[in-house]
Amino acid sequence: MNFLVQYGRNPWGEDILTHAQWNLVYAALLFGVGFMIAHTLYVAFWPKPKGPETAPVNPAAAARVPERVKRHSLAARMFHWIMAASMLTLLVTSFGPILGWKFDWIQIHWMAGIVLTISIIYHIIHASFWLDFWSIWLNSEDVKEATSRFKRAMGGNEAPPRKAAKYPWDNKMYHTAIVLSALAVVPTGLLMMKRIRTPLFDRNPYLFSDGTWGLMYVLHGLSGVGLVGLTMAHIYFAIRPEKLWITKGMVFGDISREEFLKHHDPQRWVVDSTTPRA
Amino acid sequence: MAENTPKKPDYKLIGQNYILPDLVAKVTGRAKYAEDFRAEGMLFARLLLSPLPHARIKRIDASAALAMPGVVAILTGEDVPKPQQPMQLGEAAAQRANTVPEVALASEPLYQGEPILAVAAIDELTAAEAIEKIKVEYEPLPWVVDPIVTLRPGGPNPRAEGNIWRPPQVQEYKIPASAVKELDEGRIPFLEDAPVSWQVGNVEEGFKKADYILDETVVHQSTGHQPMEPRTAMAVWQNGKLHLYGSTQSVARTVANVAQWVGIPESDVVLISEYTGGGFGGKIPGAQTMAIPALLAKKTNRPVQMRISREEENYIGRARTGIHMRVKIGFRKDGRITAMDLCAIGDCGPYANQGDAGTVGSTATALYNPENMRFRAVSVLTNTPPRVSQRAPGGEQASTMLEPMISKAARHLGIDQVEIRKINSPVTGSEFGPPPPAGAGGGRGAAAPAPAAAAAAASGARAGAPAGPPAVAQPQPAEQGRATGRGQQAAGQIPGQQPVAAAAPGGGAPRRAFFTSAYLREALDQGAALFKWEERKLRNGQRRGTKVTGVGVGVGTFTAGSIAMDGLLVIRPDGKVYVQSGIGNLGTGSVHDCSRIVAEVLNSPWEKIETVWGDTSKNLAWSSPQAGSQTIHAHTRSNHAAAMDLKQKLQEIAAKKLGGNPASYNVAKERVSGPGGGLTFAQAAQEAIKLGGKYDGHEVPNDLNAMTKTSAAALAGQGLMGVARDNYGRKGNTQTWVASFAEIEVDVETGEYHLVDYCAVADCGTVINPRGLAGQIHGGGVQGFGQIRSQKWVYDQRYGVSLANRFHYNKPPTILDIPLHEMAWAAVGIPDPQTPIGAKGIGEPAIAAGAAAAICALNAAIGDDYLRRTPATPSMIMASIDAKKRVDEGLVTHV
Amino acid sequence: MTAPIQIQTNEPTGPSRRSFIKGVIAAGAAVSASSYLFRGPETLLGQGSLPGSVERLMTLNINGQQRRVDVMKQETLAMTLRYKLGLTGTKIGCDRSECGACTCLIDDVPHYSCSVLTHTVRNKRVVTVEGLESADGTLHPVQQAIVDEQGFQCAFCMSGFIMSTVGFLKANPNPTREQLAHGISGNLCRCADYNKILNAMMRGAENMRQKA
Amino acid sequence: MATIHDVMPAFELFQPASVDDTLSLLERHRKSVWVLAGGLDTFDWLKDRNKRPQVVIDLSGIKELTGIKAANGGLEIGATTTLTEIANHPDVKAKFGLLAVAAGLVASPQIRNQGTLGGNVSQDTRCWYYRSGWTCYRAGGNICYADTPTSINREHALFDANRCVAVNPSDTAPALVALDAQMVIRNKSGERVVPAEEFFIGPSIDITRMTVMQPGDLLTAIRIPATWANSKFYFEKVRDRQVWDFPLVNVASALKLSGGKIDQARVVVNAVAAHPMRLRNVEAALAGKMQTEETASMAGEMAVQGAQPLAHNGYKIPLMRNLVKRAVRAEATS
Repeated sequence: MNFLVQYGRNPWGEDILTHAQWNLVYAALLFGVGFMIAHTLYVAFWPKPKGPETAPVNPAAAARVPERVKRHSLAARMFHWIMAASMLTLLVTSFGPILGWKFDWIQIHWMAGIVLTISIIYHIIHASFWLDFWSIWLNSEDVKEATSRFKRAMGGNEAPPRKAAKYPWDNKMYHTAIVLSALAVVPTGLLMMKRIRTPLFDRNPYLFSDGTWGLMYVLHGLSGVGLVGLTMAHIYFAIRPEKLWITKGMVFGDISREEFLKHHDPQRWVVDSTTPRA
Repeated sequence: MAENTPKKPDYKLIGQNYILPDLVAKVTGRAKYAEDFRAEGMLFARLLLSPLPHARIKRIDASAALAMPGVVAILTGEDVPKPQQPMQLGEAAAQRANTVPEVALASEPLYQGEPILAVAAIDELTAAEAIEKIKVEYEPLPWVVDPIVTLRPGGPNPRAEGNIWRPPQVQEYKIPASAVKELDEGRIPFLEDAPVSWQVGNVEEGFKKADYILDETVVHQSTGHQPMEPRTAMAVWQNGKLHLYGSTQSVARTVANVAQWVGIPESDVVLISEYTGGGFGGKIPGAQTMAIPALLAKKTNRPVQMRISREEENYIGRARTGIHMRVKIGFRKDGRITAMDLCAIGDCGPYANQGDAGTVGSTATALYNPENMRFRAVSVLTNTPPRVSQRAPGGEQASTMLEPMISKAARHLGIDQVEIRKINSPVTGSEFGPPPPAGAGGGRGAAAPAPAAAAAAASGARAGAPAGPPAVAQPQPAEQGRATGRGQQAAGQIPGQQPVAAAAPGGGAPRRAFFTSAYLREALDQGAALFKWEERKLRNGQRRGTKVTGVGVGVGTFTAGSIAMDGLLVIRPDGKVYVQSGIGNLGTGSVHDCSRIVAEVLNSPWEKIETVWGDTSKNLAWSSPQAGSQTIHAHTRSNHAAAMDLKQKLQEIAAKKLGGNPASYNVAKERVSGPGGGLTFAQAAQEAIKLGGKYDGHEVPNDLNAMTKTSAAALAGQGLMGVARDNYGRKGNTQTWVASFAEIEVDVETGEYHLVDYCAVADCGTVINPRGLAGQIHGGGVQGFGQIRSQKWVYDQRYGVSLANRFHYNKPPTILDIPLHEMAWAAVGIPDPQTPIGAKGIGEPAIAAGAAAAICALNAAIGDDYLRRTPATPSMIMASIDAKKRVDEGLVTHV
Repeated sequence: MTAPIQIQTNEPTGPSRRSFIKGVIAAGAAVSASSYLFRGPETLLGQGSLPGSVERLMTLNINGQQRRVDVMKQETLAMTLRYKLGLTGTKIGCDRSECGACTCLIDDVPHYSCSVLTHTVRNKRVVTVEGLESADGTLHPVQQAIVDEQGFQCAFCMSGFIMSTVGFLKANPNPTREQLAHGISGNLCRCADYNKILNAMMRGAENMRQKA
Repeated sequence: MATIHDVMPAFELFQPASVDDTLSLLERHRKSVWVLAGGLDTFDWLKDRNKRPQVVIDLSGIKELTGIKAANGGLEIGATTTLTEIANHPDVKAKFGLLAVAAGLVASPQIRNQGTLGGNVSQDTRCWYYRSGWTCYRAGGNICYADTPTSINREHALFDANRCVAVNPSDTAPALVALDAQMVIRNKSGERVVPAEEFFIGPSIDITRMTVMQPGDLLTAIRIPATWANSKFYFEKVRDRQVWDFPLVNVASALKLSGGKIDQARVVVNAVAAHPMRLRNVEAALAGKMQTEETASMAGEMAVQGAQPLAHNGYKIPLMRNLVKRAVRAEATS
């Protein structure tokens, strides 16, 4: 296990978990870079599946798609960018020093952590009551789509998958991954603030047993390391030409009718101009 | 003035400085201490210490260690013999079924740092590496390092059986809920149901008579003995006998313990301890850990040395009992103490009942002779290293904690500091301590049937189990070990520590203990003169820049000597007188000082006296422990008795050989001479061998101790033997006092302070060796400064582990902590009427007086209400001066 | 009281069982047999040297004599003196340079020999308490002063104090009591007999001045 | 695995004769190498078995690292020059008495005879939790045992505590900062000169180190510029015992006076943070003021602004305040 975690010794001479193995950061970075290269090569050289990429959409439904389609409300976008900013800050402040960039990181780190937490809470509430909550979660459709895409990529001749609903399956997968790592990193991070000096509450490193703390630090570290990879992948996709329209959408909030019809199935993502939803 | 040798009485040698016979060996480095011996094929042992304050050892996996080349053997608690009852626990052990005896290697460690196994290897490095390869599985058990924490309702207990000593048992005791509020407010409550509880007179009435009553809570820390020489030991088995090269304070008194610890007959133990690098109570009868090299040497059939590191010494090297005490004292306008009500909580560590807390009560009566006195004490157990007697056990705490109160009262009442102490000081014959066993006075202990209590206490005192409760009459130290032939001493116990109620003549109601002699007033007067008290006291509060001066006086007292030991002398044909002494040699010089009496009685040159000591194969006499200030008293007496016997035999031999009656022969200058001419000692020795019988030791008195008899038998036929038990008897208790004076300068901007001057005067009867006495008076005094200045223990409260394991953390006093010009001293020098020669012990009270004088001077400078804890560190003083009120750690222990 | 401890041991059959033991030698005699740290291939811990590192076999200049010794790289001077050269006058009180019992002179300067690697005193003059007495057995003036004043009690700290004093007096032959106290303040005496120690050492200073 | 705090583990020992050899050794054994100067800090770590380098490099044989020589108006002191030599050196005493006094107050005579200036400034903290060998923040762990509801932290930090509350125990460090000393550091890739003030770092920057020294670095010399030569100096160290003990708080100051007026001042306090604290605000406030009791009190008050006491070190606030006061009064210490 020692490639994953670090052990230390407590006053009773017991071995206790202290941290994730920080060399994993390099692994994460390598993974990130590797993934980008692999994916770039894949897109560039992998034989495209025969026939149309996706199933045709219902023209009637398509006809109802307006000129511009609202993809993200201002609220949603604000959340995304605030979260993105705090996430980047958190990653830089945590792994910068480990990679040799020495500065007073801890204050910035926990403050960014607070921002992230608040934005996530906001997001959960917002998504549950104002957004189509389920639109971001994977469902059976996505699984089918994914498998068919895979088989086609492998040269199988399946029927082309339908165009995406509001969120393409890979989008949803990413969201799921982020949610999981957030679940690990945020609560542990908040509790770890009891071990440092903050104006928020009294420092009490003895809140939990050495073992429990150890697990928390490891969990926090591992998910943090994971987030390095995820973030890199995310940024990579955000700047890939064929995905730029999504990025623009996240900046300006809406996409053009063409972009919509190119990527979405108006029957899976109903944007009836009469019943606009976002 | 540095030395003040008393004029009277008129002796030739006694009272004169002389050169200690062992000094040249010491200055040249030839003197061998325990760690200086080597044996061919010697193995080295290292210890594995418990990292937990209390745990059960579930499993030990030493396979990896034993697989290492060079590792020879491992020793665990399983291999250490369980002590036979009387030895560790006294005959009353039967009643003490739940008492855990301390052994060399614990199976259930009761404090962090307690040894749990040892490894023997061909070199120390291998042994150390082997220790690291050993896996021990512990099951953590409830623990507590602070006596106050365990006494609180719901507080954890240090041991399954409970948390306090209620002799003969360990029980659970929690402070009544009603009293918890007082604790929370930082006061020690008066505990009605304390195990030790006695009253003389009626304090309530006494307080009614008082014009001024003070009521305070004071805290005294635990301090390690920290002798310079750690308790290293080396063992060799030769022809079935264990030769143990160890570090002990008392040679004669250690043999039986080693035998018990190793599980062999006393006759198979040869103990070698010629030089001991200090003990201060921590090595009174050796150390349990001596058994480890002994048992490893047996197991491996090779010599084994176990070098003890300073950190290990810090854990197993013993410490002074820390005390929390509630002090309520009532004074009349004239300064006389009408009532004193004390409640002391003592921290004993996890094992034996160390009696310091109890001793505080009797010491208080010996210092102030209060008109009415009530005393209560609890000995609390904690998971910290075992406490044993440390120089003036309980006596030092009493002075350090009470003297500042007396000073405060004196200032309040406008009475001179020296005067108030004289007003309250006891005199020859003054009674002290608890009421007599059967007497009235309402002490719980008093209810105990005297004989039974005495028996229990006898064993107890010997056993290092309870020294208290004081209400239980203790035996005369004379009784030490007589019951079972050679007596045993568990680590650190000082016999005779408690006042002894004398059985009244004619079987009437026994009388309360009283002093054979007491000249504290004289000591105070001499000290005041020596220190120029009258002019110096004017300096109190004087300010020089940021420095404020304070002058103070402090008194200390302690029991000062046992009786009824044996003296064994042989004049060999070489004409020399050999003093066979079983005393230890830890630097006080008393092993040699006591031999001076022989030269004095025989009126012969000191050069002809050879002291034989430090090796039990050299046939030594049964001796007092080198502790409790007993030696000088016990062995000036026993050597006097033996010398008188020798003198008489010389006269008889001369009479036989040269005619006339023995009385007409005079012994002087290595000769016995009279009407018929004379014999040299050499000739007399030859004659004695011819005559045999009592003269050459083939017949010896019956009342000798078993050890002396064995030694005498071995020496029989080698010359003229003088041998006797000290049967001089004694009315009362022998007690010594020291009055000390200190001038201190405190920097009120930093809290730092410096001793400008110090002097001390002792009432210790006849002075034997002035320079030795000076060393005891000043050495003790400086150790006292250490108690109030800097020495401490620090424990982490979350894990119960010790933090102050280094000298720069636990801070013993340095040469720069003393006044930098020569310190003065003096002795009252009035002989004690109850002992030939008239010498009383002096080992103890100087530390108490030194600490008291220094802290009183400190208070005089900064004010009476800042310091209620020791050590009085610059940090504490700084914080208090800045806040203009007392700022300290309250009742929290080990900070 | 406690569950029996399971002990897992594969006790090796004790090596070289001796039928008898030549009694104990007060160290100083030939005790290289029981050298403190390392006894050759018998242990794992023999160090194979890296190129360029120090040679274990070395010559020490102790009390004016050249002594050949096999010294471990991590061995301290105190250990070499006590366990390899039999010079047990040098004591180990704390082994952490905070008690002074191990004080020796290295090129006339007092050092804590517990905190000096033996390999660092190659080509230096080491003097221990055993080296003060002159050949005819005359005590060093400081030693004599201690005898005359009965300085010290248990004396475990004494050799350290003597070496500190001798070293200090070489540089400050005529100190005041206070200067001397500061000069030898790096030595601890738990008997706390400092007053008598200073008396003795002041007398030692005087003895030395007279001798000079 | 059990622990034992005695008997130094075996290591490989090198005794290079030159700095260059040392640097290549440092490079070659980068992973597990320890530099040995006086060894007073080193041996604690090794004997307690809390640190176990495979290779130890003894600097005692390197001539170029020792000695005190004049250098453009100031002094250059070799890193392995002993504290005794510094305390007694005529030039140091004459021009930079502050450093001589500080060096003379370190530990004990024997330690000063062996301890080096380089070692004294690069010594590790004395926090007894950290020194116990437990894995605290400073030891790469995730906890500070010294700042919990039950910790005993009388010796710990008032300022700049960041997770770790340990303090820098050096006596010479504040003196060097006050004198604007320059630390000369060499490694394989060359030499760099770091001002003393920046040489010491707090836990917020690097919680496992107390200085900017990185693996492969060697502190070769300390340069003291002429800037503060012959100024009015003051050094005081407050401790429990007058020998061996580390400071509870110490202060080093240098004042340039004209008449009763303070033209320029340097005031540095140590043992209140993980690095010597240069009190820039105090220095600024002192400039141009008369050297009076009022000025001193003002400086004292200002010095302790922002102090965050722990459970047991509150006394350090008045102590530091008073020491700074005294530093401004700059009367010779008795």
